[in-house]
Amino acid sequence: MRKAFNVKHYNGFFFIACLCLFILYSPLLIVMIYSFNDSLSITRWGGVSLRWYYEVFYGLESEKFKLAAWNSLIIALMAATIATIVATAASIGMIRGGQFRGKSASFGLILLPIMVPEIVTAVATLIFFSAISFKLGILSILVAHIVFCIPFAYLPISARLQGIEASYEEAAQDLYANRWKTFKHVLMPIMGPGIISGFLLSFIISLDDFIITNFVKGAGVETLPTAIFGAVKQGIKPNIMALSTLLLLFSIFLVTLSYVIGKKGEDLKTKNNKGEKHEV
Amino acid sequence: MNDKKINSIEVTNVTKVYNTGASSTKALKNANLTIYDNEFFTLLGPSGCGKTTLLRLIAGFEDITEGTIKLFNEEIVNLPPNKRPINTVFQHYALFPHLNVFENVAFGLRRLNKENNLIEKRTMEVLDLIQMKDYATRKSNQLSGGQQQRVALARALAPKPKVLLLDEPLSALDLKLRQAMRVELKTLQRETGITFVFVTHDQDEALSMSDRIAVMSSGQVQQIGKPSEIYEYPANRFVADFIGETNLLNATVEKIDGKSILCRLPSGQILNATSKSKVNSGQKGIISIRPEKLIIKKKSSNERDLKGNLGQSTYLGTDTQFEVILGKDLSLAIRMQNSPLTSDTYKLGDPVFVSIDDDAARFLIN
Amino acid sequence: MATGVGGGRTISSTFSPVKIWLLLPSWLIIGFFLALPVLLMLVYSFLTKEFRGGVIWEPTLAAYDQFIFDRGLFGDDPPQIEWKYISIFIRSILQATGATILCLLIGFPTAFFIATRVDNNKIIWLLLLTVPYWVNLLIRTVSMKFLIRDSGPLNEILITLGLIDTPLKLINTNLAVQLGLFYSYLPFMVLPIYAALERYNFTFSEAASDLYAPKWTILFQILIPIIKPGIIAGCILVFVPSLGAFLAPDLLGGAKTFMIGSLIEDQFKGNAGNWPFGAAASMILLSMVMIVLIYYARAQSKEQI
Amino acid sequence: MKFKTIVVSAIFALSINVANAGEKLSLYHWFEYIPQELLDKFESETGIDVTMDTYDSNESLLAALKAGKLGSYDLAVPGDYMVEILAGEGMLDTIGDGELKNKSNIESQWLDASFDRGRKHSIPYQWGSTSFSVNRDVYKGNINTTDIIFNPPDELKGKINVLDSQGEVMALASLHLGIPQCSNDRDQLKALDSLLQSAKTHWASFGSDIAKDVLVSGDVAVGMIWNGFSSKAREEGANIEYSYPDQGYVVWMDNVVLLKDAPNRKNALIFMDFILEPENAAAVTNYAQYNAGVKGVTKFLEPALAVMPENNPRDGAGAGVFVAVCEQSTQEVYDQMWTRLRS
Repeated sequence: MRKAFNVKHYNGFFFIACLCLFILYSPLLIVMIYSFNDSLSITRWGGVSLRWYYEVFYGLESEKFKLAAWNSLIIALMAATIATIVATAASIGMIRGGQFRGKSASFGLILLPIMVPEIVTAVATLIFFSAISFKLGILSILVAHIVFCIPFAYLPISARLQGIEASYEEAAQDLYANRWKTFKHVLMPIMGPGIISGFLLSFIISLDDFIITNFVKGAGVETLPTAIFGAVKQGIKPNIMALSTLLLLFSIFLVTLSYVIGKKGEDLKTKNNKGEKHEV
Repeated sequence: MNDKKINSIEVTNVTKVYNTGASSTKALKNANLTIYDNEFFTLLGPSGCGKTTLLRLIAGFEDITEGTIKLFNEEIVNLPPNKRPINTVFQHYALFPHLNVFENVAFGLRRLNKENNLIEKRTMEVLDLIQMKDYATRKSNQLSGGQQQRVALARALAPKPKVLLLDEPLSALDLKLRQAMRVELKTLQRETGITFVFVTHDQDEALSMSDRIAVMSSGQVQQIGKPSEIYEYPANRFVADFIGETNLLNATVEKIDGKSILCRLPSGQILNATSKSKVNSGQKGIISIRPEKLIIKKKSSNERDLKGNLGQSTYLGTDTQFEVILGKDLSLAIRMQNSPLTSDTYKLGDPVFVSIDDDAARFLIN
Repeated sequence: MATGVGGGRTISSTFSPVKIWLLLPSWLIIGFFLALPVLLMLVYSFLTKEFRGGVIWEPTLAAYDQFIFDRGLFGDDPPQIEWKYISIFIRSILQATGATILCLLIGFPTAFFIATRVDNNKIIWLLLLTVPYWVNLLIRTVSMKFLIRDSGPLNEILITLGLIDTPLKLINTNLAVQLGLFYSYLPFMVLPIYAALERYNFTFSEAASDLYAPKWTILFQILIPIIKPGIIAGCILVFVPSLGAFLAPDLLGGAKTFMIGSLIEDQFKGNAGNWPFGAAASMILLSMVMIVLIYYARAQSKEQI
Repeated sequence: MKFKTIVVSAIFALSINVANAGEKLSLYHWFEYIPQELLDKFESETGIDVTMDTYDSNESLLAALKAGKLGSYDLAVPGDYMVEILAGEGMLDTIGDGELKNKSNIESQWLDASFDRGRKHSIPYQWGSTSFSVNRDVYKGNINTTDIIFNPPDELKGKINVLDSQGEVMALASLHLGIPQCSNDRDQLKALDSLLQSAKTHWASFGSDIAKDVLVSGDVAVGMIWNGFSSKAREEGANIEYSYPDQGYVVWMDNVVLLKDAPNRKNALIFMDFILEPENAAAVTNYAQYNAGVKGVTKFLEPALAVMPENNPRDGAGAGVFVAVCEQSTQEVYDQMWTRLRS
């Protein structure tokens, strides 16, 4: 096909897409390069070395970062789990509850954490905790995280549920399954992908949160973002660059892994489908 | 009515109202019907007539607004679907996508907490019945439409329900398969001896399979009867029009003569009709005549023959359909079997006579 | 439609009777830990400020008065319109608008480019786009800061290449903040537009091309109007968080000129210590966001009708 | 089910974290102000687990304590005037007589401080000065004047970082104008306001935590800064000179205070005693490069500290002054000015 007549091709869009990637990656690449800088100063190049990676694992601040990473992981895991359970229930109530009074109000309430600007949520939560004498600590972070994770879990789960015909539940109930069995044996497995992506999304959101955590964290409790913020506030240091590089590589690894697994699954599916066609 | 028959399902004065926001819709208005045990019963009607609603009320998927439903003389309105010994074949089958064929069929038995070897035995038995034994380990998305249909059937039959509900189960199949499945369904019903309640908007399906049919329209049951009764003696204008093709003519009762009713058409012509309802002299109503009960002739042999001019004719393979214009805004559709004799005999605009079979015209009061 | 009367059958008899119990946990959690705190903020905004932080439970409009009127250094001049805070809000709106436009200008062609790839390449491009977002927002912002500082790698490279003589002044400028916001929220623009383009039927474009429309006309008169909901969703997803953003202005803007986010933060964590005023600023920000969202929801539901 | 296992173990892990009720100490401290090695030493000597959060100005310490953090920390390290304010707000606990066995180690000149009569709430931590440093590659002229900050020569315009610390900026500006701190004279306050407004146009950024980094990286050429922090910046490669201006400069003393409702009051006192040991006080000084207020530290100090220019005001420099605590009406005007300045 001649390009001039291809409605899917516009001159320059490829260039902009590349520019987009360039803008996204250049800071991270620069940081990655400088993480191998032997010099103490970040502005001068002092040869290649792995000393900052050593520093990440065994340096003075390594204990603090390890603890912070552990806290982050635990909080994200628990917040995402609880938020996913609550959001799954809420999705079923909203999507399968039919029309009821206050439905849009309920929708608004569930999405409120996304709609309220983060800084307002942070300040309001802090003031509220202090007003009810809720002791700031790891628990206060967890509660705040559950709140803002709920809508992020809700959106993919409810989107998935919307695409599932109600007849599956009816069929299950018709076949003598009670409400819980219907959920356990039919609805939950079919909603599976939505629940998983809801969980992952809220997990990442929790892992990434800085502003709200920074306001509601208790004495001496750090998550990875607040610990990093404490370290970079005074300027980025080589060990932070090394840490960032490790985090980047870790996420690239995870993303690639999920891509490969997803692709394998797809291949398997198409193979089976092809096999079927031959027999029929 | 035949007293030997056992009542399987009794629907009494059932009304269903849907509330959607501010507005409410009456999906069923005071519906009454009785379905006998071991019967192939069909709910027939156009979309939106309330037949699916009625089915869902029997299954228990909807709350009833008014009235009662009994299953073998027991009130079931307050039972949830999982407590009713009734199973459903869904329109799009609703086979659980995450389970294989075996587990789909075994689902109901498992929920009834049957023993494992019993479940296996019964499941394979049902799969065998529908000739799907070899597909037990397939996932539902690896089956063709017809296969899915059979599995859905097997799944609903496996727990041995007292009544099987089928919600337009053939609508998603192509024509050939649909016709084959009609025979199979009918056979299955006879073999299992289970009451089938079948919902469809397809009159051919209804007429060919059912023991009895309930024709429904706008939330009301219009007529209940055997297929032939429904076709030959429609209770009202709606049934006559909905089942098969028909000519509907306004008419006034001129004279009642035993079974035969003499009616006058607006054009002044007189027709001989019968009716199942009580009619009085001078009553206005409608006459329904099936196109195949009319014959076109070039010459009149009977004073009651109607005179007109030939309009469009449409060749339909076995038949040809003619239009005869009787007067202003008054025409008849006539269907005649094709034979070498009839072809090309008639031309557009020819003056013709239409003779009506005895006992072909039905006078309907509404 | 065989299901007929009663609209879509999304009502499930299985779960509809217990919907209240299913919804209750989310209502309670969000209601108690977010709606209530926001209401408390609303109440605080009408209270008297306590010296050195905190509130005194005496109702007053002082916080809103301070927002709108300038009564001089000593609080006894005749009131004049106070432009300082209004201009912070206007500046924030402009800043967020700038970031939204930047995201749109780069995000739309990118989304279009990705959506027109074959399936496999699509996934790779999408992954490439989202991988950086697995790295903490803080690190990304700080990396950006490191890159564009006066004596940072960007300037060094440009000078070495001979493209510029004096370092580009990027850090502590509005452009840097916009760049940071762009960097923070770009996927929020690309993904909805991409999703809309995925549903877009390119035969519309071909039909227009068949009817003698030049390519750019097709883009602006056919494609963009059809996928408009996706574009608007993307714009809102970028604009709203940009409005209250805190990190990018703080780290890249040098915190010299306040944005709404830093203004609020300063009332509770920084030097200012004026809680009612911070609460009032929060409420004004919140109502602005709500107006945008309600307007969007209205437009959305109109479109559906 | 795997998922269940993960959740259960997570809950378990969390409960361990919460239930780990060993001896603890919770510190609220300035950033980059105490060597990690010293904390490690404390932990190994006493078995008390130290957790530390940091702040970057006296005012943000106050704000955080006001906003619900009081009761979570045992100790904080406010500057002189903030000790007085915190005490006035009732946020400090009183150290009883004899509760600190090393109290006698405090240098006599600091034993009775104007901001904490009789040292009822605090012990000295470090003292030093606040002024500014100039990059000598950029500017070679006279730097012994506060004009550098408030009325900069052209070379330095737009290349100035100012501490995000109301008290110190106000004090330095008052010195520049030659007016008393906390003056309630309207004309003087107006002059102060217009000075700040005009100076602001030449400032590039506000920030305390970045104060060293911006000088090292060359982002700015002038930075308002604390003397020890400036010498660290110099050691990290910045060609800067710390100024002791003719108009005077700010002196300060940071103090370890016992916070009210301290969850581990006993351990807090142990830490205070620990800091009052000359060897430990010297370790802080060696790290932060200010001056300890404890007797007998000299033999533990690195010799270079004594001669470093940041610690030795030149002859002819103006006097050092503490930041004054203003009365409420003046402070409210200051707050107003500060808000105008920052936004």
